[in-house]
Amino acid sequence: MFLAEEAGATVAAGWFLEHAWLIPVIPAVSFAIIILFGKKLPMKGAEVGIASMMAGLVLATGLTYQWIVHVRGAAEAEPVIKSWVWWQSGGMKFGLGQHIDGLAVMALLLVTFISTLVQIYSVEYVRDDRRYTHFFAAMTLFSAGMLAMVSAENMVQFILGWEIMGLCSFLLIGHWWEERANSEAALKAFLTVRVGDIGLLVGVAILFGASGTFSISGINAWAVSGQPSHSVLLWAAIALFIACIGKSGQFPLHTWLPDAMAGPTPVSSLLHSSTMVVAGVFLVARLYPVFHTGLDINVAGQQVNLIAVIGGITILIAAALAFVQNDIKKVLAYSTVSQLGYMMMGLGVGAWVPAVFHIFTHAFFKCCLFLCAGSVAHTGSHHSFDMKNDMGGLRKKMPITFGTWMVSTAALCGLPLVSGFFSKDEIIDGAKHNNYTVFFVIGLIGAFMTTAYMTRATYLTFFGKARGAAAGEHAHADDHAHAADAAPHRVEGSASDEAQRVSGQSEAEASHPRQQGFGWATESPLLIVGPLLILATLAIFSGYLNAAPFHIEKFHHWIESSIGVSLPEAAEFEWINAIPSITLVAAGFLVSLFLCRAVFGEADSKLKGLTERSRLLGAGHRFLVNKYYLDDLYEKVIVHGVAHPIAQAAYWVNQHVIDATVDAFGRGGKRTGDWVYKNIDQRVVDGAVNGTGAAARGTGGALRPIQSGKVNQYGALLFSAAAIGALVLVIVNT
Amino acid sequence: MLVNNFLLLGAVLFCIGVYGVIARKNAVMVLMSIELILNSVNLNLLAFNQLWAKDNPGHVDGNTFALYIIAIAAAEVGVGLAMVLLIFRNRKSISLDELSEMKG
Amino acid sequence: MEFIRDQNWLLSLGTFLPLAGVLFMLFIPKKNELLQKQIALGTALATLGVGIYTLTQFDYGKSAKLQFFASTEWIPVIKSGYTIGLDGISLPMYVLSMIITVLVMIYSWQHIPSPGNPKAFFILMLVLQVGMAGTFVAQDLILFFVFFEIVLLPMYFMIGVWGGENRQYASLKFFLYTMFGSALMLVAFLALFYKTGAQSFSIPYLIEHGGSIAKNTAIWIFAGMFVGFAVKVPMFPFHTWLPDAHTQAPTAGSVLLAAILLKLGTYGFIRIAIPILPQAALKWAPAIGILAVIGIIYGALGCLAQTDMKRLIAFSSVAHMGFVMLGISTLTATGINAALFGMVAHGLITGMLFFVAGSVKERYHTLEIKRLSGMLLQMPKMGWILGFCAMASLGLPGLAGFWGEFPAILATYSPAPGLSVELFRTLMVIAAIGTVLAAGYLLWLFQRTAFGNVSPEFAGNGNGHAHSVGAAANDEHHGTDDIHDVNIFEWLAWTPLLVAIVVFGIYPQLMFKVFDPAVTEMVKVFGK
Amino acid sequence: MIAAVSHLGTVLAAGDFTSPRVDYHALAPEIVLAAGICAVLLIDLFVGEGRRWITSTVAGFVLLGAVIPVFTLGVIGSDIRSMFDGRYVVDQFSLVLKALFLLVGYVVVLLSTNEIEEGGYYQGEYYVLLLSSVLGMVMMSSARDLVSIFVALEFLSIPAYMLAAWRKRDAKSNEAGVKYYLLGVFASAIMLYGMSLLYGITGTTKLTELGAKITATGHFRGAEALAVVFVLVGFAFKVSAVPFHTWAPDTYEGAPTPITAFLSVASKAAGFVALVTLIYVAFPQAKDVYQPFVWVISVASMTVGNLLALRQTNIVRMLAYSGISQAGFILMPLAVAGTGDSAESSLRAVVVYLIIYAAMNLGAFAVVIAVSRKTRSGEITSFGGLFSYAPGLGVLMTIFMASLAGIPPLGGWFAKFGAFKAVLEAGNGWGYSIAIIGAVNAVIATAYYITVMREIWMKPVPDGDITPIRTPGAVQAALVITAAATIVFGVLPGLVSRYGNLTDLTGAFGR
Repeated sequence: MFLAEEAGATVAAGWFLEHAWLIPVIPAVSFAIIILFGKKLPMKGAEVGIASMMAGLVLATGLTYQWIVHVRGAAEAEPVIKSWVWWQSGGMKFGLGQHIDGLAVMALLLVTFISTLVQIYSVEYVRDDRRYTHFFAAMTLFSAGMLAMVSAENMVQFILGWEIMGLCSFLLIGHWWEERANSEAALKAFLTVRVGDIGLLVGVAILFGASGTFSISGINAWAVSGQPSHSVLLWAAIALFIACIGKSGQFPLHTWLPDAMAGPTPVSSLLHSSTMVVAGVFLVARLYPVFHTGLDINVAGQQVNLIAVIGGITILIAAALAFVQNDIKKVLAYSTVSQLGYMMMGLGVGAWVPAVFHIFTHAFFKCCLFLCAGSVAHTGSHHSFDMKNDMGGLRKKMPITFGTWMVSTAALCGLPLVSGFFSKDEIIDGAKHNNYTVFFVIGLIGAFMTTAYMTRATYLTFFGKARGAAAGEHAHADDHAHAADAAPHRVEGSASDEAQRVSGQSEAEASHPRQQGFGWATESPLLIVGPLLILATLAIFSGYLNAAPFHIEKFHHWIESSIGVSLPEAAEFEWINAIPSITLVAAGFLVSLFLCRAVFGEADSKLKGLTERSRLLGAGHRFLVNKYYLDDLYEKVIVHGVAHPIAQAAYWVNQHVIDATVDAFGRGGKRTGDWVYKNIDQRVVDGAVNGTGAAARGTGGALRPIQSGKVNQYGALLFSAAAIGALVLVIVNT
Repeated sequence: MLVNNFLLLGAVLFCIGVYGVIARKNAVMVLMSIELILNSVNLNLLAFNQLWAKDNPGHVDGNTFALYIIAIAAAEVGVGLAMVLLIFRNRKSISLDELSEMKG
Repeated sequence: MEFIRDQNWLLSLGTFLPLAGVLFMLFIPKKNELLQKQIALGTALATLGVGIYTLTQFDYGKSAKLQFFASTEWIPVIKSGYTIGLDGISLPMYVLSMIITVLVMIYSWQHIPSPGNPKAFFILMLVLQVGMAGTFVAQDLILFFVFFEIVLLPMYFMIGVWGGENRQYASLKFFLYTMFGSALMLVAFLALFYKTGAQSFSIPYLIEHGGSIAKNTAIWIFAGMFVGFAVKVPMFPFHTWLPDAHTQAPTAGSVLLAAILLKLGTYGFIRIAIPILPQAALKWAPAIGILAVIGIIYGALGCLAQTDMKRLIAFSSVAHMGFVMLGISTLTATGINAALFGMVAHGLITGMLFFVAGSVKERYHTLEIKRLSGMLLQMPKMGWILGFCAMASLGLPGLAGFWGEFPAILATYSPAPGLSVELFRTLMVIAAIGTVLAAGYLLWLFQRTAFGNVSPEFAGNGNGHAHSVGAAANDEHHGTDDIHDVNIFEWLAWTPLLVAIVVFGIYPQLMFKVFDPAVTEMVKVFGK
Repeated sequence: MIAAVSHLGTVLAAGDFTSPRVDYHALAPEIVLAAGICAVLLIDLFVGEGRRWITSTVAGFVLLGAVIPVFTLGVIGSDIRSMFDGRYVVDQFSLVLKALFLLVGYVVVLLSTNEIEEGGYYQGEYYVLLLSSVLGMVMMSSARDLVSIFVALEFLSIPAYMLAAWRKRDAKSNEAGVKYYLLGVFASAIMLYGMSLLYGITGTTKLTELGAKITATGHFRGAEALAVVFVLVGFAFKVSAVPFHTWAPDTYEGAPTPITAFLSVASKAAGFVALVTLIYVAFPQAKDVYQPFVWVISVASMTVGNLLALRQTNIVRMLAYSGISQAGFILMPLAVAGTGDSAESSLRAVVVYLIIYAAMNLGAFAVVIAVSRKTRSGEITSFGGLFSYAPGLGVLMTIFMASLAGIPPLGGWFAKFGAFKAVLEAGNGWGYSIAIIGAVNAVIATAYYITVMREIWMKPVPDGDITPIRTPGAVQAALVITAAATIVFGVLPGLVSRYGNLTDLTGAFGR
């Protein structure tokens, strides 16, 4: 072993605790195996991936058990830290290792568990994909990266994992890269996140420069020790938070996440809902002392702070956007964004435990929802994700999918007694309890909107009359076939791509003989519904690890040692406080249901086409459909020739501030590049160089007349030079 | 002092010679002008020799030098005239202006 | 400064061995191409063998000291001696130059661009090898200068004879630029010589006595050397020769240029300019830092403007060398370590990218990014290699590129005492932005060329099955019959680089432990 | 009658005439040459038309034979042999240069053999004149008196005039000869006027005494400055320094190429020898005059020479201008020869530069001769694609051009390096300024040297004719010698710098 272990104080703990570092290592190794030999294996490498995930899961379970014991043992549970010197340069050491505490344990368990399920699910879902092996390789590598990150002992290792996840996200979003749209989405995702990474690099540099260590425990201890100047912490916190904004799709860098749905559904469910996107939240939680001190969270009288504000805004705008999506995956994507907003807000208002707990619960039900969507697309809507045109009335055809969907939706909406309720309401309560009234309100509104858009989605998907592919209109379905994965933009795929995908469908059809006149949709096979059932179960019960109403605070106990700062005691739970949220949830459900029945149902209603009739609502609707014009207000403005100053201002802001992230690289950067290259580089700098050469030759030409060829002139020159020289020197020297 | 007159004459001859070299287009004339310069030099040398021989008789450096110059000048002129003849044979003219094939 | 003198014949052998091969080849008729190649490759391998032996003999415990140190009289009149030695700073580059030469030869086995004539081509490569290796072992300013210049002519001919359409302009530009730089450099060396009492040109001696120079004089002398090295690096605004040279050069030339020649400049800074004139370096560091960061951003913008794959890679060199110079400008151990690591990493990665570009050009007869597409469908392996290199080049952790950039950024946060912290922290942030731009253009390149469907122009041939490679690629011929995946020679030439990128990425200590002691020793002057 | 006799007797008795002691060993080279000249003349008389090549062989052997005593003298030791009351001195400085002149002469003979033989010119006379010109140079390196310098100068010039015009029926050659002749004579006339003034001022023609007496009053009198400048002009002309260079391009182009080589190397070197001797022995006091003068002509030569060379299309003309700018570089150290302790290194720099310059420039001309045998053209473009059909010549030309451009590891770099080192050693404004100008010029110079390389390597063959070139043995020998010298001097400058190591000579002039 080339890594020399550092003489670090490591508490003697169980074997699993000591060897948690194995958990990332296993998938990393199996990634190599898949890449090298995957194609030759019977299951094309899938088995390796799944095996490694299961191994990880076993270890993680053991780890969890021992951690619980560990916590029960010690009053103040010490994290189990191991560190090996990886390399050193100029006296500073860069280590690899593990920092195992409640938070890490929770994340490890979560990631291994979800990855296992999703990979099993994928075996069926991406069967016969031309890059089957690549898919599993990337998935496994992703898990390796994520696990390395959550168990990171120091920030360098953290960055390592963080970036690897970014890479995998790029590869998996662009998995079907034959279509330009998909690779564009992948590029957008990577670059947007990368913009955030500036913050990560700078933040880590600041922390290291100021504290002199990369070790997470060290940094946390240092942050609360009171020796660092407040401004250093503030800058570090801001810088790091930029990274979190990018990674966790917070406003204003959220635009990449919906586009990321271009990837295969398992990817969306694993990376872009349950695990990778929470990395930002995780970072805040991980280095909470830095943020808490740096941003003065919970300082008496503080009404707002950066994290809470960003979180809050994200909740609302994302939720609103979810209303107007016709693509089921995008509904879920925006819902994810808004749930991430909840977590951020929770951390922002000092509700650390609920926020982290929300990570935990959210993972299960959101993953389940995505997998349901995938299941629907797989066998229900013929690879289309268009709720309006290709779904509807599927509840009878796909009972299990429907059931699990409903459970998870309930959890997401935070219906009492399911997991979402215990985590989300705690966040909202925390906001109220810590006197962040604004965010308390935002949280409530968010809850209302969540229920509403989920109801809409549910109605469109499972109720009403079967439409489009769901109804078996095959031709109609086919041109959605790839468009489903070509989200967000519907671009015609090329022949070869078509071919390779259809091969995937053909047997799906074969296995589902079509009945005359009605959809061919049926329930998905076991490999798909199995994971759904497991996740749904957890979507209900995972909440009871920390159910305030029943004074269960296990989770809290297991994990609180990771906070690193003393937070105000959480409020005692009273149903009274829960009433507003519950009522709002109910309200949201009813309102939305009513509207949906009216707008989408068979029964005729004057609400139909309201958006077309009422200009006000129409405007609002359009505004949402266009994602607040964040992406394309530009074109709209130009097309309609609106020269209104406000529009101009909005346009400017949108272009140069909000959406500048991608466009700056996409267009602005390119343009600047062109300009600099053409004008500065080629004209000025290069011109100067070539100019001198020309000048030299020019002077040469000017000098040629001297060489006239006439002897007398030569003589004259000779003598005059001599004479002048002599004269000058005579005068000078006498 | 007597010497100055010689020197003056020498200087004058020198200038005339230089003028001739620069102004004359005829090769032979140029040759002659150069001869003028050489003779001005000789004149100088002889004059100076007188000057220095005044306090130590037997000082003959200047005269010797002059003798050498005369001898070598003869050789030079010989070569020069030969060349002039050469040109004349090749192009029936000894005007220097026509000798400007090579320039630039 | 004491030296380790045992086995002092080793470096001379490693440096001049290629000349033996040249001698042989001179007497073998041009017709006998195979034999020519064999001798050339054999010589290069032998040289590499010597290099590896050096690696095994090198005392890593004492890597701060000059080892295999040899010093004999060379030009007594000017007090310049044949002084060579190797320490942790020069060892990696010394060996890298040998490796790259071998790989380039393997690659060129079948890729001799028109007008062919492998004899001359390989002889030039061997001569080049002498120059490169010599520069890294020379411990005497004059000797250094001589080797530094030896590199010039072979590269000039390599570009000018075997290069692209615009080769003559490019080669001339490269030549004159460098001449200009080295002329000033030489004047600076002489001034150094006299200002230290005209005793010796030996670098160790000058390092000891450099302090005796008056501050202002030192600053001027440093300026001279700065221009000389900056042209070679190249730093903004002396970079304009690079894109032309890189784009026009044959693949072998570009690889050597990127992998080794550019490093001569940065190496000069680390080996000569900074240790001898620390005070002047301190004065110049901010300027260097600013220029470096300008280079980072500027190079990236240049890349975004490119439509030609090779030219894009060339511009990316400007950006990456910017990171190297940024590291140097901090004058801290971390920064200079990062710079040294960055030098090697950039050598491996960009060299690799140029290899790929060369092979793509050879198959598609174009490097127009617009026209290329769907490489992954036609040549999956080649495509993924390109993607891999792009990832490495944009500084993905776990691959070599990252360890050049990240520590440089870290070091910039806290530069050597006496440097303006505010300035350098600003530079740090801008440099960090540079990493995003890097990701931008590299992934853009990858997405456009590798992803998507095969453009009809090149469509219509099964991918994979290998065809015979025509040595001379003619540009009119757009047939797709010779579009095939990576062939055996390419595998042989590339695998070592790819492996090295991963290995150094996973375990950078391999290299850091070599030069860290030497650098730490060096920057003691700056109290950091 | 008796009286007359007795009178004569008294004169003899009274006259204290003692015949000067002649050191025949020291004079051996000159004697060998003189004998050789006569020998060649006689052979030329007696051998038939068909066997005239013997003359060239003999001439070659004579030159090599003359080298022998030079070496013996050198080996015997560094004791300075001074004759005729210190007016003719044989010391290491002169020995080194004698050897140089003789060897250059030998190479020129090698180059001439075929040229002259095939040209159908008078071979015997040709070699006679060549030998006498060399003899003049050999004398020049020992001359320490205005008179002997003058005689040596004319001795080496007059044959050169005739050689320049050697191709009798060729108008260009005539023109070359006449221009060279008229301007040469004019220049030496001016020089003589200066000398006469020097003699008038100091009352002596012996350089050492001159050096002692000149500006003995501490400050200049106008005449002295004038005299010094005029004398320098004479040799500035010989070394073709701007603005006294005008003859060079035309003469070089017109003269037979071997002669061009001879002029551009040997007679230039001779001019420098005289300059160095005068500056170091006669004018050490007059540095306020000669330093600025040399500074100006040096800078002018480098710059003008370079800029004009950039424009040339004819290779010989290009080499002429390159020679001018090289002369500028050789003059560079002399511009600070008087200041501080840079005297020694300046002298060394000049001598080393002369030696290396001789090697590489002769080599370049050798290649030009060899190539023009096939292409029959002096245009630079006629070198197009040379590498493709005559790689040997191509590489050699590349070597010589690179060396002239001053690229390590070829001789040229060390020559230039020495010059820079000397001027920087002076450590004053004059030195630094000329160093910078020189550096810039060095870069400009590469531009036109590299155009030749570009033709050789990268351009197509102008007339598709790629029949390989047959280089005659003599020329091959010349190429080998020069190339070897160029490379060796570059890789191991220690060798040449040992011969340039003249520390003991600066003092030696005195005797």
